[in-house]
Amino acid sequence: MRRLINRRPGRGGAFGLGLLPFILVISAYLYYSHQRLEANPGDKLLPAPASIGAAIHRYALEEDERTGDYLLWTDTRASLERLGMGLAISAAIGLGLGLAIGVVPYLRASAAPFVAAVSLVPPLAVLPILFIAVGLGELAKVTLIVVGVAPVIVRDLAMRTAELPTEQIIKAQTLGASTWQLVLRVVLPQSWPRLIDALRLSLGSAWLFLIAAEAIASTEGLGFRIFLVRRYLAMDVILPYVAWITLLALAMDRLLRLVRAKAFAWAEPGV
Amino acid sequence: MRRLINRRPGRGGAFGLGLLPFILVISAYLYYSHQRLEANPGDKLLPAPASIGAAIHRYALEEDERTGDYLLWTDTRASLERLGMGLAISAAIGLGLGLAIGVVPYLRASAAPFVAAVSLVPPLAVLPILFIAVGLGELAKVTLIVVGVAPVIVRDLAMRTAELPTEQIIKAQTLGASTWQLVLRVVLPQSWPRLIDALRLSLGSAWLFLIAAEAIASTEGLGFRIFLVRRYLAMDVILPYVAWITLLALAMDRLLRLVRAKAFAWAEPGV
Amino acid sequence: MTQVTVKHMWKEYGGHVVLENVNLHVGDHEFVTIVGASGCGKTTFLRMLLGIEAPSRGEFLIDGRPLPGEPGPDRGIVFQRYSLFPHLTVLQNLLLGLELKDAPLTGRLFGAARRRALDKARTLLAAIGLEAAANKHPAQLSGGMQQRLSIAQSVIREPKILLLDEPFGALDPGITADMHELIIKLWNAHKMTIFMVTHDLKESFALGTRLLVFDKVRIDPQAPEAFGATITYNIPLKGQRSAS
Amino acid sequence: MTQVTVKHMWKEYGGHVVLENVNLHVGDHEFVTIVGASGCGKTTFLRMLLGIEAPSRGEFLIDGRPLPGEPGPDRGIVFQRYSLFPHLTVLQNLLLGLELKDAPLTGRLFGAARRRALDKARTLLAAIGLEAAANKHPAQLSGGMQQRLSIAQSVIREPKILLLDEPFGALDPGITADMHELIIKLWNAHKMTIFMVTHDLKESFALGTRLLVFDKVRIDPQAPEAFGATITYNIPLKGQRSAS
Amino acid sequence: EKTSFNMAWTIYVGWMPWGYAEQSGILAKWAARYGIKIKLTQVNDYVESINQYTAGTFDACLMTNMDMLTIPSAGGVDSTALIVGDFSNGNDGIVLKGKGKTLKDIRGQKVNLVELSVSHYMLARALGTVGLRERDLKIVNTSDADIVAAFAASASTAAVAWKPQLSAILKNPDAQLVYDSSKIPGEILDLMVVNTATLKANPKLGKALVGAWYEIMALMAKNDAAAKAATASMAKASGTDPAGYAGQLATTHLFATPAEDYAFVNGDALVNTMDLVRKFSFEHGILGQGAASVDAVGIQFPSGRTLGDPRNVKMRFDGSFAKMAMDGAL
Ligand SMILES: Nc1ncnc2c1ncn2[C@@H]1O[C@H](COP(=O)(O)OP(=O)(O)OP(=O)(O)O)[C@@H](O)[C@H]1O
Ligand SMILES: Nc1ncnc2c1ncn2[C@@H]1O[C@H](COP(=O)(O)OP(=O)(O)OP(=O)(O)O)[C@@H](O)[C@H]1O
Ligand SMILES: [Mg+2]
Ligand SMILES: [Mg+2]
Repeated sequence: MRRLINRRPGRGGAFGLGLLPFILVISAYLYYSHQRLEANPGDKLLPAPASIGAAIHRYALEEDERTGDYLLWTDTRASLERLGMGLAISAAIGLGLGLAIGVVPYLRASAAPFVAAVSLVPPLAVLPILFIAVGLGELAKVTLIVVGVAPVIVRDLAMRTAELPTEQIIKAQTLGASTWQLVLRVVLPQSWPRLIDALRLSLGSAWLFLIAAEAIASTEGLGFRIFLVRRYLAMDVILPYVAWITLLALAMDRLLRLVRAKAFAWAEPGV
Repeated sequence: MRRLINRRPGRGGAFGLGLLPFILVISAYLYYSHQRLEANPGDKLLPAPASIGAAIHRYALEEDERTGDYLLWTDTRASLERLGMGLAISAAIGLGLGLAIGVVPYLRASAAPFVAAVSLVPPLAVLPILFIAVGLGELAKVTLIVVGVAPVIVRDLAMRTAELPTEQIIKAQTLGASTWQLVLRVVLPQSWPRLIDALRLSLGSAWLFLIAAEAIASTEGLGFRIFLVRRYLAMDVILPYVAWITLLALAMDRLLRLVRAKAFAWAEPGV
Repeated sequence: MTQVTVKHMWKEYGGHVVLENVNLHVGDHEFVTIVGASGCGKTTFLRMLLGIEAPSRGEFLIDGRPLPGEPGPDRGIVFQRYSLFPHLTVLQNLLLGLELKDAPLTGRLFGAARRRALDKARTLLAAIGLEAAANKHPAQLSGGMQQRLSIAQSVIREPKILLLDEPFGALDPGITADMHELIIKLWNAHKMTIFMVTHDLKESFALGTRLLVFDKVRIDPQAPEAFGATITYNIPLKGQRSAS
Repeated sequence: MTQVTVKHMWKEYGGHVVLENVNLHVGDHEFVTIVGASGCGKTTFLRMLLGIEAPSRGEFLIDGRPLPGEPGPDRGIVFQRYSLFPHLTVLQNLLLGLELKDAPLTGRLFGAARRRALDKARTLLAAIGLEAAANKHPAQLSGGMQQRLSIAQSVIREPKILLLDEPFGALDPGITADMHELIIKLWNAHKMTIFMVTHDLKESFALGTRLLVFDKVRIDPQAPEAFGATITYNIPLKGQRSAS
Repeated sequence: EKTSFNMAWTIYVGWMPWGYAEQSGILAKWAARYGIKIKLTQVNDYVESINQYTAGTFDACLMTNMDMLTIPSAGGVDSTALIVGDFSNGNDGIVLKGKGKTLKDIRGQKVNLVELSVSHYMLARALGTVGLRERDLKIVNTSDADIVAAFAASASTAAVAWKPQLSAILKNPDAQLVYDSSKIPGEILDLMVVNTATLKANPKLGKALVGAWYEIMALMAKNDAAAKAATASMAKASGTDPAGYAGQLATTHLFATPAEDYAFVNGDALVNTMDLVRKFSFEHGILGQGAASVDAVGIQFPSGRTLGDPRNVKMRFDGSFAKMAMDGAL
């Protein structure tokens, strides 16, 4: 018998093992759902697969009578636009401010404590001020994502920029680099893969803030729909929406990983 | 003129620079607050410092008539207990599962994809199921924190455990280590500082989930109080509560950093 | 008594033949030094001895029995780097092997057992001249000190076979002389069989009782990966055995 | 024409005196090798020449003028490790110095200027025997290749002074001979002044035109940090200048 | 036999007496009289409290008549409105920005409100009075926790809310109340809802709850020092001062005696109200996806009349316990 640590499943085995917990969770769901529906056929908490299927059909494949839209797709588009915009702005802020803080000691002294404090302010508690500052429209939702995500990215990039070996920074200066050239040719190019890592780590909270923002005031979006139908406990809609959000988040995560591996092969650990 | 990158502020200068953005934000607040109060003396959005002071006095230094408590302190205690418990449980799960996933290939194949998916499920969207499962008591609040935070810690620790140099793992085996001994003497001790890092990174979202949980079901706590007075737009109470939460979070962050530096000096980058 | 036997052993990765038809017999208490061009499979050979890589074909025997498929306390290893435990002090790094042996459950020793283990570790620590650094962590040691500790660590459980993969490659030249002395001392004290890969031919002659040269005998310029290396020279040396 | 002059220079960290009363004059196109015990302040001395550390007392002059307080293109440096840019290919690593010189705003060259720079970089690349690896990233190179590239990188802007801090300490012994040849070739081609710290006395004699030995002249056993090291020997050597 | 019961409550003007009932020991006293225990859980998120009741976590819960129909009853949980505590009599309102505006001006505006809630219902009713329809404006679903701040934002121009948020909104110098629930008295009801099966099996629960409720109603009606102390405590618990709470009470029509409650549930007005509510709910798709018609869910009244499918009665109004209280039979 070899040690547990030295035993590895084959490819097929690994795939099956990976599927196992999902199958278990789905089975548990089916069991409890069946039990509850036996007791009360109208139960809404754990709807039967058929009800969920019907709900998916209604939301993804049928036009909504009131608006003429396919709700799932309008919701998805609205949410992804907000999320994309929020992440893009956060990335821009994170890169700009994070690099500046990491590179320029005066800026670091001035901005680092403030960013550390801001990153710990619970954004949902100061919403009223946010509304006054940016209104209630799309901007508010994007801003909430940015407020929630950007400080974390700034801190991460500042830390990782400061971690660049001093030898590199000195070497660049002996090659005649000005501060600007140093940022442009040495620091920035090495920050891209780190930015991708930071974005991947922030995906979860970005979705969280998106959903929170859509729950506050909106007329479409995945988070909006979930909160709307929660008013009548329509778990048959909520559950597929949650699964869909998770799938989208996973896909974005994989995509970012792929981009990193392809575009910044030099930064992959294995090279 | 030396390059920007080579110029460093002195100690006093750095302190002053660090204070600067805080002073700017406070000044901006005072300016806008004054403007709004000129226009409408009843404005509650940006209350005057005096109103905030009065609210702090009421909540921190006067007994509540109804309960005989000092509200700020009862709220703080309740929230910190929940947060502490949530973080402790998350840390325990993160350490146990993360290590196991990082060390045992069979477990990794089985659990890693599931944990990756679960860490991206937005917990706020599946609240009803969560509450059915664990009830609405203290457990619910702690559970929400755990559900939000633990998967991230598990992933982080699993990744960092897998990053341990293979040479170490092989060396330990040539010293006769069983899988259990390997975990106990090689992997676990090296995970503590990493766990502290992971906890520090999760602090922000832990507070977020705490506040969300308290807004849904509780009778005391910092998040509950903010929720309660938000309906009256009582920013004179909300703002000091938010500042207090930020301060607590910062203190916890510093404390964790200190513990890491003192207890795990061998893992500090500078050594 | 340790005998290592390799019979008609091949190692391939996919279509890439790394080693072909390797045959070898090594007797007890030999000091085998291995040289060869970069990439010719020296490390791969050690990895197979260690049990973390399996031969594609052929047999790999220790004392007539097939090699276990995983590392164990009968075969010690010294890597070029990274094999110390950063969270343990110098003394604890040495102690670890003894603790793992006698405390299967807790991995720690107490009372008299601990004192006995400490004595043994301290003796070895003195032998490598690191007593003064007993309570430091690896990161606080110089490269040479780290490698001395690493060697001591890998002999404390008295393995039958000790594997060294370019153990002095990362060290300052001035320090290697001390290291040679240390390794010979330990080899004689513990009577084990040593396999050491090195890039330095002088070193291999100075230390070894047997020199193995790995090289390709057949080369296809169109397909450099079609043929692997094998042992082209197997030279018995006088070595330092007499010094014992 | 480069003259380096040091007058009554002291360096202290808090109460810890590292260097005391150092005096030195080095003329044009010298190859200065520096040896001394570990921790005696050799690296500190190079850091001051580089401008990232200031002397506590005394003067440090280049061509009669005080040393600038920060690194610049007139003084190149080769560290033991880490000084290549991992995101740039071998060729881009070489090109960088030229691009930074001629493109202050974009840090990149285009058209004819780029072609000229490429020619220069390729010539140097050929000189260090890395043409075949031109498009690889540093992580894909062996230690010796990395260090060759690092040396070439630091001379491409033709610094007046080149600083080397144990540049071969992390390399396999076999490779250092090639490196010696390379560094002498570049030194002769670019006519710069070299300061090289080494642990290897043989190396220091073989390469230098002047050998500096750093050592403490006064020692207080109660307070080892009370006195610093200084230049105890300053020996002119024949060196390899004749080879030029 | 079940002797311990769980009940959820939410902070809201008409439900604060429940908090007081627990705090003052009145509820425990009545429960003890019938040999049972009643555990009150404060749930801050109103919808979550109903969801939990529907899922079976609670035996009793407080909610409006419309939410009762669309959540537990449409979810197949047979429920009984044990007590009709009050109806909104100006507690819900429609607010526009701009002094002097009237309801008609709402046309074409974006209206912030909690979609599918009683606010939405009242808006639909209000629009009907001026010949407008929902498609003449745009509804922006806004959480009740954030609606005050949302209205304060310069871009927003209209909101529908209930108190206390409504009061906070009206503090805005620009805010104009253009419609409120006093125009539709008796349509927005705040109910004490109990699981029908549980109530049938345990009439003691009903008796204890009703007894405690009307004891507090009587106490509050006296207007003496004890009453003042009680309302002051409720005010504090809801995060405001006695004046603020009095302002909320003024627009809430509490049924002070069981007789009023009894009369109300036996009246015709309630049937008409529920007919309006179920039609609204059906049109907005919140009677559940199984609801093929407006009649899917049956609603039964003490008078014996039913609305909708009589074989699928899931929502019941009950006067029998009020009658007992009236007769002093508790
Ligand atoms: N896991 C693997 N998968 C595929 N090929 C491998 C693997 N491990 C080693 N190789 C290949 O096997 C060959 C031999 O590698 P090995 O590391 O044994 O060489 P070496 O003799 O130790 O070289 P060096 O002197 O550079 O350390 C190399 O061509 C290498 O690319
Ligand atoms: N920033 C600093 N602060 C305090 N002390 C320092 C600092 N830098 C170096 N020292 C001290 O100065 C002394 C000289 O260090 P230096 O690195 O110059 O030695 P060295 O001669 O290069 O040694 P080695 O051969 O080990 O590289 C050491 O005792 C070191 O601890
Ligand atoms: Mg090798
Ligand atoms: Mg040095």
